[in-house]
Amino acid sequence: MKQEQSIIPIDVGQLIGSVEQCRNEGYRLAQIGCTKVGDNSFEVNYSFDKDYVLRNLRITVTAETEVPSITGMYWGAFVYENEMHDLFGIQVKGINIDFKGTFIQTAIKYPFGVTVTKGEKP
Amino acid sequence: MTKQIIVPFGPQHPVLPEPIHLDLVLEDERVVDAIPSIGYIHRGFEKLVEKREFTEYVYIAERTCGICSFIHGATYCQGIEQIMNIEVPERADYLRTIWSEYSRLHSHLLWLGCFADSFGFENLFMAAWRIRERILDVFEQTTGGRVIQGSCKIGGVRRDIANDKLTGMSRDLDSIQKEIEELTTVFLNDDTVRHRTRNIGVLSRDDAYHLGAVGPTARGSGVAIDLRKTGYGAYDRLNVPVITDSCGDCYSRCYVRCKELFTSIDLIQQAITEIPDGPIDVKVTGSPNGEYFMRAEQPRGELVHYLKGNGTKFLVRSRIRTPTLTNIPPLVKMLQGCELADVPVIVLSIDPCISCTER
Amino acid sequence: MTYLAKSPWIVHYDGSSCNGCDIEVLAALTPIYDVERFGIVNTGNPKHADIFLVTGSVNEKNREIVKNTYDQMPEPKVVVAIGICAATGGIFRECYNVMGGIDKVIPVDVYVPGCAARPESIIDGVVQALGILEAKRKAMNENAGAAAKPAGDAR
Amino acid sequence: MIPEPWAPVVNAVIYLLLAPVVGGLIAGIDRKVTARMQGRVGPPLLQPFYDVGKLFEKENLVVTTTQNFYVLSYLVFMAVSGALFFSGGDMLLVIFAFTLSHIFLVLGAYASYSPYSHVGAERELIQIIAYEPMIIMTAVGMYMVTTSFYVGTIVQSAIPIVLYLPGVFIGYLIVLTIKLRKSPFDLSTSHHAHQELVKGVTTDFAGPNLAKLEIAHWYEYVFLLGVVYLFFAWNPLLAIAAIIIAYFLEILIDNTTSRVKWQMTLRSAWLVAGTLGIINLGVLYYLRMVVVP
Amino acid sequence: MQIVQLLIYLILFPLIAAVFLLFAKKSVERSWIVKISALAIGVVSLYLLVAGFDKGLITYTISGRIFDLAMLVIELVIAVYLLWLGLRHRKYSVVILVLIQAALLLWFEATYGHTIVELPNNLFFDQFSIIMALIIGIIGSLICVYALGYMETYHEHHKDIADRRGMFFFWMFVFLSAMFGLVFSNNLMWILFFWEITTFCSFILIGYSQTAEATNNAFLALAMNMLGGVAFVAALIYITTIDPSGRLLDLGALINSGYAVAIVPAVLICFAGLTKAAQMPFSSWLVGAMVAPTPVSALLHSSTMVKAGVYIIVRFAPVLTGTTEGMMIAMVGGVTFLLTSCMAISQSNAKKVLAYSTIANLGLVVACAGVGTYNLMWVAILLIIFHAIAKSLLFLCVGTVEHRIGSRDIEDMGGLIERMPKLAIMMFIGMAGMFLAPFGMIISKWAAIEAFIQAPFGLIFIIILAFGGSATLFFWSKWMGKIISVMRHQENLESSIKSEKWTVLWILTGLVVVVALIFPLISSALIEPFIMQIYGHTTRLAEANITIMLLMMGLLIIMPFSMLFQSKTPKMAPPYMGGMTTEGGMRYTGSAGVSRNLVLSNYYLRNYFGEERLFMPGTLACWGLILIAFIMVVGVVL
Amino acid sequence: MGFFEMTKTALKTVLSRPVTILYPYQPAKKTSLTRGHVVQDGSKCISCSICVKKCPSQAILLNKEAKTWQIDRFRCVVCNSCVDTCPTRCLSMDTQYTAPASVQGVEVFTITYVKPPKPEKKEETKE
Repeated sequence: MKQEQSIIPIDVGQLIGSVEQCRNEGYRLAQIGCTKVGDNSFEVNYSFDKDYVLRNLRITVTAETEVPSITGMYWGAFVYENEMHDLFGIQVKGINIDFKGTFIQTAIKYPFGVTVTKGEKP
Repeated sequence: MTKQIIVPFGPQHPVLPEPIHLDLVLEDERVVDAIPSIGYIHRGFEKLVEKREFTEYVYIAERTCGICSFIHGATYCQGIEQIMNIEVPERADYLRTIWSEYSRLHSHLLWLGCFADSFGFENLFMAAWRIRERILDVFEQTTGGRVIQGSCKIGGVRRDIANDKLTGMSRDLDSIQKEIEELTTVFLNDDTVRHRTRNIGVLSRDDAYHLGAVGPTARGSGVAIDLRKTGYGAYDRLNVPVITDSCGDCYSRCYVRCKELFTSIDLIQQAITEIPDGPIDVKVTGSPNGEYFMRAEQPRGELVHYLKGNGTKFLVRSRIRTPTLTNIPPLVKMLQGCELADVPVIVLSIDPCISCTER
Repeated sequence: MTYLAKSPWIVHYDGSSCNGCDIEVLAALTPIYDVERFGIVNTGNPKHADIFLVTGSVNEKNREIVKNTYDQMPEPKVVVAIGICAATGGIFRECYNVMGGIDKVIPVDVYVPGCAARPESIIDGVVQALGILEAKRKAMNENAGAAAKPAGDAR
Repeated sequence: MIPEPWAPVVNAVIYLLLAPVVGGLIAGIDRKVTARMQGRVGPPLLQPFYDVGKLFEKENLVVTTTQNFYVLSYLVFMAVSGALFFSGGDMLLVIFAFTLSHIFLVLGAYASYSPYSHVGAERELIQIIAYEPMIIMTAVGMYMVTTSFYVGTIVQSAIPIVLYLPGVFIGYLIVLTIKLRKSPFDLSTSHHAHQELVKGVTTDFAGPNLAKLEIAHWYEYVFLLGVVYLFFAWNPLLAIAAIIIAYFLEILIDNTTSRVKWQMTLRSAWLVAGTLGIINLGVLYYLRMVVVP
Repeated sequence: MQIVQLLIYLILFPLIAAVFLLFAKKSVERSWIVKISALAIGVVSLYLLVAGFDKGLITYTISGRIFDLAMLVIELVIAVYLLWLGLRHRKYSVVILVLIQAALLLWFEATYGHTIVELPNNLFFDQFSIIMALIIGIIGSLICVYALGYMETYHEHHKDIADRRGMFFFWMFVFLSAMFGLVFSNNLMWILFFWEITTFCSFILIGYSQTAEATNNAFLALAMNMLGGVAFVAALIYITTIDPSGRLLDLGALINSGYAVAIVPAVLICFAGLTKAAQMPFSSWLVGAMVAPTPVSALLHSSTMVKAGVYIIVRFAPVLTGTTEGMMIAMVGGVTFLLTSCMAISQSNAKKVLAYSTIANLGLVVACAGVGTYNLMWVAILLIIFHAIAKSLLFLCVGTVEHRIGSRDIEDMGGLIERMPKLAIMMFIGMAGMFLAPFGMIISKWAAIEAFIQAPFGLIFIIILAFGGSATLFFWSKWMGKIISVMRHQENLESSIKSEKWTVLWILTGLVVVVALIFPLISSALIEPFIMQIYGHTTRLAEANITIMLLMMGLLIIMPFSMLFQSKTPKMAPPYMGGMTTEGGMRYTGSAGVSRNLVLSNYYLRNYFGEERLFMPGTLACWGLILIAFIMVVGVVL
Repeated sequence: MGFFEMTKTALKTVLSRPVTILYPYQPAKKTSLTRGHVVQDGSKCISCSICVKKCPSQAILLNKEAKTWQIDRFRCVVCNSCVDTCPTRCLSMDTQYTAPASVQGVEVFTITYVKPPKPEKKEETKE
């Protein structure tokens, strides 16, 4: 059985508005996750759930793009946003609890910012 | 005029089975500030998808966590199956469900033990773990592993359970149920336990929903989220009641888990009755191309495996969002204003699984 | 046999493990296995412990913790690395944040293999560690004697 | 209790020599029974002695050398208070010496300036203030029944003390739970480590220092159970049985309750024990002073 | 030399020294005057002990008409001055009280001035007086010497406060003189006069810094003490109303005159004593008085002046014995002891803790005296002695510490054992003296329990003592723990302390230990004869217990030497911090990468033992008790 | 809603026999499926190296020249993957777990398999 889910690509600029809309419609934040999709380019999925229907807002950013924080609408988003910063090197602006890179400390800075294929040492 | 005590709580701390650090700022024993710090277990194995074929990655996915190992493996497999449009044999679905529910039993019993330990009830801890051993025995008898089962694979399961064994398990569950009843009575009725759990770490329904609480943490606050209702595996063919409680304190979360033990036993019994005969796996060919957010109900709550493949044997991304990660913001809220003695109780009330959280 | 071998107290730290070995260590304390039969007590406090059980591998952030915990244990002490992650990094060996086994940070005396290591295996490992503990105590006493003597002579 | 001048001294010496043995055995039985209550086999009976022996074999690891002094003082004064008790001395004096020794323990914990010891020390102090009134009331109750504060006189009294002091006795049992560091009142340190405070007051003691603490606890056990004896002193056999039952009860309570918080500890000790004690003493006082003057 | 000469000398000599000090402008001159006078006073006090301990009660006749007049004039001058000050600072409660008192005095003088015959025994002297004289003469003069150095540093630290040291020492010595006068006077008129002088000294010295807070608290103290003063005057008027010849103004005669006559003045004067001893409804003035320079707190507000309050109650104890009024007064003391001990838990200001502890201990003395059996009387006197020594030591230590670390907050005294080892040990001994066996206060507590149990309704007090005593234990131990905790890398701050301060501190520390060691001697030489003379029988200490106490003290003294015999040097390790790395022992990097300093504070349990929680119930209860006492007195009058 | 809810259980437990398995004196708990350690039958190994490829934690090394098959017990996750995929069933899972050791080492098996006349060596593909 397939679970219902949709992916809506949006611009970074629309992010806050769209998230606000989700919040007003009574969605809860399920997760925020990033995927590296090309050199210096990342997809960020903001997943919202309501009645087991998953709505994903997708923005595509580069490491230089400053992504606005959605912690204003979803207080708990700081865990994901800190993770985004620590693992992918995506700059998030205005996190309510900013760990400044110490949320998940790694031996290599922004480990997911590089792609390693089999056989290579990270 | 505030007189503060700073207690570095963890990461090495006997009450915490897993390392998490809290900077506790106390006034007398009241916690005025509790800032968590994680990352002590971060391994970064999500990145191993770039080095391991997606079929082998099952072994890694199920080592996300040693407590709900099976569910991680199954969720990963189901995600890949969704991308690749593989129909899994019905018996495999049922077996996955049975093992998942055993995992839930195992996890909840383990949690009950640790929870009892967090408020200093050693005997209760021992009692819970004594019952848990019986669940582990079932695991070992059916999969060969006590905590890491390794019985799930893409396209089905690796081992079947003989039908007479299933009947034996069903009988066994009856006696386990009796023991669990005795155990949960203590958790739910004992005055000293209630003293330590009632009105401790209260999370309102609204907070629970908007801070992203999932699983028993959310259900204890009256938010009825249970991903089993989406009907993955064999859950669409079984009757899954959602247990909720409205108080939102540690007691409620404990209550939800206690009652879920019985739900799980009931689900296993249903599954054992209904399980059809047939093959347990299908052959998998090709590589996944596409993406899917596979969500499942782990003992701790909603688990999300986001998988993205590009048609090669190596996935582009596996992103595991575990329930504990999203339960951390509610935890931070709950810890404010509690007592030092409540800290372990509250921390454990969300059933933190740090090794999942940090991956 | 000295008292040391009859009363090994343990402290447990969970490194970057999947939690599997970790709960098996706890399971070893519970009624079915009951390591208290050997006088083993899970003190949870390095200052009281003789045996340091580590599960899981070492990563960037817990390296210091493992080392500090080890340093705070009074001599004689032994380290038991439980599970293959603690021995070599195991299946997560190639992860970017895994430095490898516990022996990268502190000397390990006994490795307990398994994924996850079974409680029986952990008991075996601890029993094996007792012998090493005893040897270490002898060495410590001899060293202390040797160190004290020249100082005494010098005066 | 032979009325020869050396009897008290002999008793004291016997206590000093035997109490650690008896106390250690009690601790061993305690651990064994606890294990059995949890469905386990449990450690050997002599395990506490092995533990202490082991601790003496270990290196002395300290945060500050002053810890050694406090621990030694704790041990010495604990032994002194017990010896005073068993030599038939003044109960109040015994209690004061007993308190003094605990203050040394608390100071030892403070000395290390470690967060866990510190909080442990604060909690230990809360415990002391929780049980202190009840212990004094116990002594006063004994006086009201036997008109003597001297243990030597009390023990020779043919009066069934416990019948006059049932409330005080129950109060004392509650306090005993605190003193034996048993759940629900094992706030400052507990026998099993899984506590928010690690090991509380004893966190930063290691090796021989910890061993001394342990021996001091043994002295303490014997002394505290000795007080239970006094309640039943008119019949030694009954007294021994009472001690065994009381101790078993403590173990059972330990195994059937969770740890409560300090507020609850203070409240239950001051309100429950206090009320029981006060009512009991009040009634006794009324009978003694007013009805039968 | 005749003893009476000694008494007069002790009363007058400080006065002369005071006058000299008023005119000594150079600090060197002042220093010498203070030191020499202190020595002279101390030596004479000691001589008084040697000369008079075996004499028993002796009374002396001083032809005193001229004195009476002088006293009245001085009192009126003070009243006018206070009136002016009260109006200036808009403290109308003070104005009203001054007016009432002055009016009563003038009316009294006008009505009875001619009827009162000259009392034969204006001065008297017994063992209790010796004890009080020793406290005043030795501890008081030591504090004055200490004040020399203290005030110098005080003005270095507080540049904004006008340097009025000449005046300061003037009043300190006037106060000493008044205290001697108070304890040697047998004439209630005289006692009242000296009583008012001490109130006035206290008022002036509390307000020394002339800040708004100091002034307010000075007036608070003044108002409350004047309330007592009014009651005192009322007592005098009542006495003379009964016997216009004023023969009962003789303290001894009054006490021996029996319940019916003595109880009314006794209650009134005890009420005055309660205000002076800062018992519960009036406890706030003593807490407020802590703004005064520390030697003032040590001298006036712990070891001597407030003792005058309990002194007078102890004097009246034989009258109170077995009466409901006495019980009520005792209960005020008991409630005060319990509640202020609890309140001390919630305080972190060292001087406030000391203040509350002082109030509590005075409460205990009041309770003992109020019940007033012979062995409780014994306890009360013992308490006065031990408390005076240990508390003055603690005050002086706190003062010294405050000047070195710039704070009088207990939390800032962490690790004092390293920063000021000698001082920390002194404080340690001082505190041990306050609550640990086998030091003084615990001996008294012990004796109190044994005494209360034989007294009517003593059980109430035993219970109060059990609970209050454990609260006492809590706040002292946590403070003690604070100073002895070893924080690493601290510099030594002791070098700048002046030698005269050291001398004073060492003497006091020695006294704490020595007095605890020789208290059986003190008891048999001074206290027991005194009790004997009043009650006809006296407390006897059990010899075995004394031996054990002495053994314990010996053990306590030799225990620290165990530190010298450590066979191997132990290995040092940082404290357990959950595995976190500590930098330099005190810092660690916590969550969010923030470097945190390890801060450990004591518990204050404000929600349970806070002033705001306990003060009102206590005040109400004590007012209630006092009211009952007054109602009963009114019943007697009618 | 009661005090001492645990009392019954505790008293029952104290009177019944402990559930403890006295492990070193009694045999360990085991089932026929228990995954203990992998053993290799050298006589059946065709050196196909599928096990090497399929091992998720690269614990197996095959040296075709030296004719050795070695396994690092301190890397092996005992997942049964090699056993499942071995075409000749030369690998099997023993129920006895690997004993603890003070030094890590690899366990070396010699391959004694003699190629049958028809040499067949094909590179295994993932499909």
